[in-house]
Amino acid sequence: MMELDSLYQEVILDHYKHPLNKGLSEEYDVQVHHINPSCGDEITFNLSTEGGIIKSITWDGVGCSISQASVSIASDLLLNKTLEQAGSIAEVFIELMHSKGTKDGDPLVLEDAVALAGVSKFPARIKCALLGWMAFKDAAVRIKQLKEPDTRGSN
Amino acid sequence: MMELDSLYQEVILDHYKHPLNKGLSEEYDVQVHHINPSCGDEITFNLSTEGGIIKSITWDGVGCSISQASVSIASDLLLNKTLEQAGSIAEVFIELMHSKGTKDGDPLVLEDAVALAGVSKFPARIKCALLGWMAFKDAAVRIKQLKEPDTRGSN
Amino acid sequence: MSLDVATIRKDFPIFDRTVRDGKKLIYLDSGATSQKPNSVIDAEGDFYRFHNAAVHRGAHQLAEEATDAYEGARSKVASFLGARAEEIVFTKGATESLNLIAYAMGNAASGSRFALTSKDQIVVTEMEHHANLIPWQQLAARTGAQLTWFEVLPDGRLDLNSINEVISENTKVVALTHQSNVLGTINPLDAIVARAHEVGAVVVLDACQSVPHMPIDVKTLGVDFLVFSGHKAIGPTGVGVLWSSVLEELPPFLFGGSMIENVTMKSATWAPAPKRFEAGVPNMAQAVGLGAAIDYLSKVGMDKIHEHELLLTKYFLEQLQKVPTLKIIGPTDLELRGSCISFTVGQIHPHDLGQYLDSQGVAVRTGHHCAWPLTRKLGVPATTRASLYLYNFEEECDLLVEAIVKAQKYFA
Amino acid sequence: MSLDVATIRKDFPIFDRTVRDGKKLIYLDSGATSQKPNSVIDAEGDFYRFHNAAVHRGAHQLAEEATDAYEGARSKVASFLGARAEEIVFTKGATESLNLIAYAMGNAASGSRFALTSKDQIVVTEMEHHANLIPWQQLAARTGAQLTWFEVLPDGRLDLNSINEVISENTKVVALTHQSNVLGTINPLDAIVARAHEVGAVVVLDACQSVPHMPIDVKTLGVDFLVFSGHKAIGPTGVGVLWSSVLEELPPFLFGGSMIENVTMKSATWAPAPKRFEAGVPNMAQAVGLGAAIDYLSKVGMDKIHEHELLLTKYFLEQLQKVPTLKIIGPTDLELRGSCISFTVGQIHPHDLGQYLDSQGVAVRTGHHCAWPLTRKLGVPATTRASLYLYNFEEECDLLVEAIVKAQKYFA
Ligand SMILES: Cc1ncc(COP(=O)(O)O)c(C=O)c1O
Ligand SMILES: Cc1ncc(COP(=O)(O)O)c(C=O)c1O
Repeated sequence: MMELDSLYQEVILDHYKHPLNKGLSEEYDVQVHHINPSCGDEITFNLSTEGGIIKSITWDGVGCSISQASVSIASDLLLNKTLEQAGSIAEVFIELMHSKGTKDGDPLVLEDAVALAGVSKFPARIKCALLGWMAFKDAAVRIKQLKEPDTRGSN
Repeated sequence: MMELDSLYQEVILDHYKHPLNKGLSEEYDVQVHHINPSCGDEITFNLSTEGGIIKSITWDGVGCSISQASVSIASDLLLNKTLEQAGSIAEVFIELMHSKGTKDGDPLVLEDAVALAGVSKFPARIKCALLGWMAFKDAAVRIKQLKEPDTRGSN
Repeated sequence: MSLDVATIRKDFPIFDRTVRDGKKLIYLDSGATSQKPNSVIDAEGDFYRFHNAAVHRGAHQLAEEATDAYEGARSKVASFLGARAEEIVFTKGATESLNLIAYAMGNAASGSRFALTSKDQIVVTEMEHHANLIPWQQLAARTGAQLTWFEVLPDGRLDLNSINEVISENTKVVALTHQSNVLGTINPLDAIVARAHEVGAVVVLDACQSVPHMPIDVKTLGVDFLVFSGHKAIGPTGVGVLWSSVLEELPPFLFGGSMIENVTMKSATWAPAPKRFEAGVPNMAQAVGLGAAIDYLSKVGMDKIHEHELLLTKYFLEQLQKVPTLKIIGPTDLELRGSCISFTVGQIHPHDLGQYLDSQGVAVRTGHHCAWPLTRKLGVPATTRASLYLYNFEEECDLLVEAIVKAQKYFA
Repeated sequence: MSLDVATIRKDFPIFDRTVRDGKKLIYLDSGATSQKPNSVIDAEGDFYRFHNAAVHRGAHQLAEEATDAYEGARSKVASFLGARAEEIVFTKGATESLNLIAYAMGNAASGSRFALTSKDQIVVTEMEHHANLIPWQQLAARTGAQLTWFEVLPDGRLDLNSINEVISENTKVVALTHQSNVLGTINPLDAIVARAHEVGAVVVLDACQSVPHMPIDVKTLGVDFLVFSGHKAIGPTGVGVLWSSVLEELPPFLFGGSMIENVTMKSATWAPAPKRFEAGVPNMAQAVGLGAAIDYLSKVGMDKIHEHELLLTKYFLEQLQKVPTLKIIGPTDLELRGSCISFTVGQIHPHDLGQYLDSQGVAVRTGHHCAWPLTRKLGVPATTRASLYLYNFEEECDLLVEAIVKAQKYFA
């Protein structure tokens, strides 16, 4: 059971049973909808920012414990971060997921999300853990387009 | 060499070196052109009949000794036969070619063509031996269409 | 049971291995791909070791032997299906077979019975595998034809009530699965084939989940096309079959060597079937391996395999239904079904359940099983599927049930 | 020579057998298909024996292992070609790879760089294998585009004099072979790639006869698509490769499971490359076998193999040209060519010559070699071809020459 317990850590099952920020807010800056084509899991993800800082993340969806816990963790972890900070946390998390069990993850950066480190040993589940984070990345790009219309020049 | 000699019998090499009826007649009832797609061999085949009897076969083409000898033999064997007789001789020959070396062929029916019996042991060469005979079958169908316009009724 | 499963399992080397820290392998995923007996593995290997050469091409002994082996495999497939050798095309799998049919129809000259226009209809069903749905969607999009379908009833059967409207005078193709790879439902063909032929349509049967599991005679079925994959029938990967009685009328799909009659720089003409549909150096070793698979299945006996699977399915259905909150997705009447058994267990997500079962050595498949429109329609975006074959036995069901009960505790 | 051929041959079990009443096998037909080392045969077998499951689908250990093996093979192919794994698609062979490109272009939405109209041109050459000619003829016929070609000079080289007219502003695709499978000619790519890219066309390289025989780096070649077959590169039958740097822009070809993003009854969207191009349960064991083939070739060293073949080709050309009435069809300058050596011998028809050689244990290929327009153009409807590989050696040339001389007497 060792292997399985490293996948389903207590923290994960907790988030799964009591997900944070689940239930879509009525107001949001952008909403995205993501699907996991291999299992059919779906997520809707609302994101709002103020002055570049994430002020609200809410979501809803169906999926396995890993995907549900992962988005729950993300929705909590990324709150009140700037979009840049959140983006780099997401990159760190994505890297951890592709580490094939060779990394533990930095708890100072990833907090509860380090509990998902075990997922990287189960290739079929990496997409589950990434579903919410990919939704976040997508939403972040869109919110930037929305709120920071190209200021770099006139091309 | 046993095997090879059973393929290249003296009769065959003779026909190959001194083919009968090679060179196209200027007059003919039908002319057909056949190709062997696997090796690129080609044959043009002229056929004429009178009152249902084969009066002239001439041909030209490029090909291996088997295909050249086989059409040479056919052009001689089928001459002065009725189309029906020639057709059934062709069927006997085709059957011999598909006999995988189990039959010798009836010399009373096939005459020189029995020398080709060995070809049936070499699957890649069966098409060579059949090239001229297929051209004959095709020409026979066309000559019937030409000379015996459907007399069976008005359908 | 009438099959000597213990003896059969000795022929399948994978059952000698263990999974997840020494656990016995309980393989319940034959619907995705089947395991292979030694005779199949050796047939492929021996082809390379002793007879390897390009078929139909060389004038040397190896080429002759390779051709004999390859064409011998074609004859085996033909007699296995009650067909003639010229009616058998080797493809790389059922997916290619189905795409071949759809693309070849798209290549048909206007006026041909296969040429589709915006007036025509293509009929599928709601329970099709993506491989028997998307090629038809695409053909419809390319030709302007309309795609319609038979719906699936809540109990997992096709709704044939309006068969005469679904298959109309404009229908040119009816494509459907023989056994659903999700529900296990075996579709009643007689009425569908009769109606299709009445309106002049051809019937394409996806037999991926039936050919490996029951005796099949194409003449009795009455369909016009039938496809299956070698790898689901204890054969190698990389080989599939297309059978059809109307190949001669069908234009080619893949273009290249060996499928031609004559070629110039500007155009080409085609060889007769089945060569017309086998461009290039074929998957020779795999076809030969499939021949060995068919020898094996025939020796065991398709009727015995079918009987064995039905008894086993009965047992699985009975035992599974005793598990609280477990729900069978698909018909529970044995008359209507085969051995693909889908279910849900309370609120446990199939991915989690599958993962837990894996930790116990039990291999199942979870998800939409490449039949997403079906699982959506049934309101179960994902299910867990146990699919059985000749090497499975009753005790494996008990272990599955035991593992499910443990999973319920784990995720409680 | 720098290769230890005797040791290499020990790895290829087919050389243990004899042909035609105990004669040693002289295999000079690797251009049609190559022989396989034990490591390749075993890799395929071991996949079935130990790791067989459907990749990308199951949530169990076997499925994970199968996926690792399959994706591992993809990485091996990628690094062999100097490419990235996402740029590699497994097909059933080069013929499918080429048809994939042509059909996918046919599926491109209008406005895409791949969509062809009657204003556009497709350029091929007169020395193409049917597999790199007919798919383009057909695409031209479907789209109304014009098919034009580079001619072949009597010495077997491409006539590039009017390159700027042949490849025009309207050219969208230039498809050509790297090494001719008849003449042995290696085509100069730089000028063609430069001109093609100047006009915005993509270059499709048929590398069937080069990837197995010389080091290849796709970045150095500068082409946009490259294809080859596993079975000509000591790999299994039933597997081929499509490499492309522009896969992301290309629509799919075969439709079915695993290549989708989302599916409803009415329509579907696609997964990113390479998955988008691999519908269905793939040819897993064959891809894994190809991975083992690449390991073997890499261990021997592609530069060494190339050097060995050049030395061998030199010897064959020298010895063959000493035979009275024997004529080499193709360039005799080693700088311009590889190890496919075609020839004619006086008036002896290649079929007869091949048959005689076979009786001596020498396996060659005869005919138009699936490049009929080329042999017609050169006025030799058929040739005899000896094609060499890493396991051939000089004495085999001597035996070939001896057998040819005997054949001359036999048919005199
Ligand atoms: C130059 C060339 N292109 C394409 C092909 C087709 O390859 P395959 O038959 O393996 O698909 C071949 C071999 O037959 C070839 O030599
Ligand atoms: C019913 C059905 N149709 C089609 C397919 C596709 O078969 P393959 O992936 O072998 O091409 C499958 C299996 O995945 C199936 O179960």
